[in-house]
Amino acid sequence: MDPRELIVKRVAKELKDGQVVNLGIGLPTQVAKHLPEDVRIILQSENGFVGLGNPPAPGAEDPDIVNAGGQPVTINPGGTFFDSAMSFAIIRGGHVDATVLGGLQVDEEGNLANWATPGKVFGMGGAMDLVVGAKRVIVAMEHLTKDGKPKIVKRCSLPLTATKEVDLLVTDMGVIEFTSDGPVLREIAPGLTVDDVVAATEATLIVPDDVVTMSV
Amino acid sequence: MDPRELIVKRVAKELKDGQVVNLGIGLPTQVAKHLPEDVRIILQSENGFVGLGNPPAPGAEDPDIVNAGGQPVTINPGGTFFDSAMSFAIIRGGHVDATVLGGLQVDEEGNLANWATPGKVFGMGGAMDLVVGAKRVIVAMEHLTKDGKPKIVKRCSLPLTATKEVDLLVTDMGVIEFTSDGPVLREIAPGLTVDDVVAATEATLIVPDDVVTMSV
Amino acid sequence: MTKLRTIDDALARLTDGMTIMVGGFLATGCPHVLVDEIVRRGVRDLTLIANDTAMPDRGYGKLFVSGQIKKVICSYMGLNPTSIAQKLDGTIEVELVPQGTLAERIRAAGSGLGGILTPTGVGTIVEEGKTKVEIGGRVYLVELPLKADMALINAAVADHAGNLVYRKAARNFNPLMAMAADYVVAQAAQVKATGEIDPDHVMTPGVVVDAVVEVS
Amino acid sequence: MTKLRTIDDALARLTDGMTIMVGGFLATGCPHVLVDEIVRRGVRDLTLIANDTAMPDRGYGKLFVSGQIKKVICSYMGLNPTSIAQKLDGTIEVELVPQGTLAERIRAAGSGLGGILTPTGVGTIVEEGKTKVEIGGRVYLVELPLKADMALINAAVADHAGNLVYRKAARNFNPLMAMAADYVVAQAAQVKATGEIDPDHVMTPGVVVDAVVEVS
Repeated sequence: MDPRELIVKRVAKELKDGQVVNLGIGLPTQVAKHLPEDVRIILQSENGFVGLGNPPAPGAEDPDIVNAGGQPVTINPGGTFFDSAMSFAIIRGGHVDATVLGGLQVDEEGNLANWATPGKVFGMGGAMDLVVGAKRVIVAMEHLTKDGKPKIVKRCSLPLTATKEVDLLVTDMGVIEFTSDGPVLREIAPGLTVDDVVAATEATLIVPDDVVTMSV
Repeated sequence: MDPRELIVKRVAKELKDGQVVNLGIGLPTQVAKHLPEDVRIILQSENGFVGLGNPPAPGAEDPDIVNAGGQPVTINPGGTFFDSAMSFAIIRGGHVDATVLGGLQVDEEGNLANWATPGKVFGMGGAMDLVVGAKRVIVAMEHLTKDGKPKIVKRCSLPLTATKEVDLLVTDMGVIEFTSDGPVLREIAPGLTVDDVVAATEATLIVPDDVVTMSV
Repeated sequence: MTKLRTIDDALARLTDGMTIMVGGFLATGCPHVLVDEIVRRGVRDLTLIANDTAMPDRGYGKLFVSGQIKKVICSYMGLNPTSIAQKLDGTIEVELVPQGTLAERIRAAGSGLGGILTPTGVGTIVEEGKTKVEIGGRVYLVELPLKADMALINAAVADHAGNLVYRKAARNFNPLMAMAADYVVAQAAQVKATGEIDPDHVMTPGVVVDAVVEVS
Repeated sequence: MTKLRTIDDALARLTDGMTIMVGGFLATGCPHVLVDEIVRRGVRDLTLIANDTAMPDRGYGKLFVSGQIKKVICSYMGLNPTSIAQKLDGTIEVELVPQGTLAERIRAAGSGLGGILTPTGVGTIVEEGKTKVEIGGRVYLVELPLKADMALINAAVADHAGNLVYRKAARNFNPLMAMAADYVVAQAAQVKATGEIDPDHVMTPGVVVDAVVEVS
């Protein structure tokens, strides 16, 4: 399985029927396509609505119905539009059950860096509010950088998005839950050993006896 | 002329065509009936709308269209309803040109007490926000208490509504403008002398040479 | 999936000692049917957050007559002599809040804000015990969020997804309170199929509403 | 009395060095006609408050290409390479604000609040230079109001009284900005007679709007 597909499918299993969810741009957006048949979630879009639907048929685009990345989408029955203050009241006020976001670095404390790299500080958009406000923060990212360096580090070196807010981290190598004791390795990708994952991780992982293989 | 009618008619002359105005319950409400023919104001009602209209014909009351005192009213064309946060955003945010309120005491500093008497502290409603937020605060009250005591005092003894916010005070004895130098007597009621008004006022009034007679 | 519930189901969570918010302004926009059911159930020691204490025979005003209130947080109690008598004899605890501040405190809770800075109340008894900050030469009070265990909301129209539309001046505190409680029950005079309300006309997104009760 | 103006009249007050707010989210909901007129007029040294810097050829994104911006306060500039290049070479000053904080800061200005307390940005570079307060064990940043000399708003429908209705996800920052500027100009695709918009459907009350420009 493509590593990114593994991530997306595994994250999809975390979402429960009826939940209000905000999916970040890019990889997280793909999660919506892989939900179990009996799970319907309500997507929140920080540009001002709930009930985000599928992309419209070609030619049926409405320029006033776009997602937070500016792509044409639709609104499902029961969805509603509102202004940006209401949108972030919903986000910051704890009315979003889960958010799924990409990451550049996650560290031992559950700190997340996902909006800026050195010399490229071009805006956090709604990410900081989402990570602080959503009831559950799920980070979906590849375990290593493109040149093989760890992204799960002792201490984030990149500008932070928020501190100690990550609840679950899903990568192409495993699933890590952030607890008050620290990051716990819960699952490993098919074909890998615990040692493989630990070796690819700079942060010190807590490894319980019952680590299982990721199933999607 | 009835003293209260004098007050109301004189206050009405302060309002300009097109202004957004909030009129307090009681005496101030009467101001709307005495506007010059060429002056149309937009009334704001703190329970949640602008464009407050006349009372409905008997039998035509809508229980969902009432003023801040709970009395049936109507809404004029161009009026709009909104929630309480928006209502006070309009008030506190400086979008109300003038408010006319009753008063129990006004003092030399322009402090106003109009919501509580000893042992009777039953709520300020929207008065504190109105006095702080409206661009111009006009107090409409009788010059003396029912037992002949001064209401324009050196220092308010009753619980304050706000500090240093009163711009103009219209009573049945005169018109007093609050300036950075202190309260200035601008007008006196027909038939009275400056000395009459000064004698009925505990606060020290600045009396310029050009005090005129109130005309309504 | 529908949020339509019987009134018994919708209020099953209500227990002694809870903090409840009830929409309305002198009972205009109050969820009368829900309040009558609270009276019938006889739960006690409630903390009521409402704009006012209404009138003894109307809406949430009845909860004073029935002796179910331990504490009230409101802006005005002048039209309910029962609530006044209970304040004076110490039966109920009263926290008086300027109306605009009340709206913002409720909104802050629903929006995940830690509080707001307002000029309202500075120099009055409202500032007692509160932190003051000076910004740009003006003094503000730090006012803290107000949230509730349950909010009781009056809508004109709802759908099965919980989306709400209010009518005219019956809107007032309802949309704010619908964001600021752990459990939100709305009574609605009309319940439509999901998707039948124009997404641009929804005033409270269904995602924050837990139960809708249809009333005739 | 009508607020309908020619575009020339409506923008006559715009001068070099002004701070302007422009509605939109990646240019969806941007008042395109008004922005094009700003480009044509060539006023310079503008401070722009907007959610983002859009794209070089769309909406307020054009103002970077035309070299009219001195400073931008926004949450995101990643899709406008011109704005990024101008940041990197120091041509423009940039203040990045988390999107939800941006919405609340604008709302605070329009609502007469001295600021708001938000958990967003704590522990990140956003907190630099800001007052932090701890309430109930949680840390918040004090974020200050953002206001403008002029706000440029995109409405779908307006009336002659200035009441505005927005369409779908084109609402975003428009209603917030319409409250937060000294002078508010709205472009509208459709202008109705005063009274033709249902008072319950108005999203921005006309009392805060100064000029309406009809665009085709």
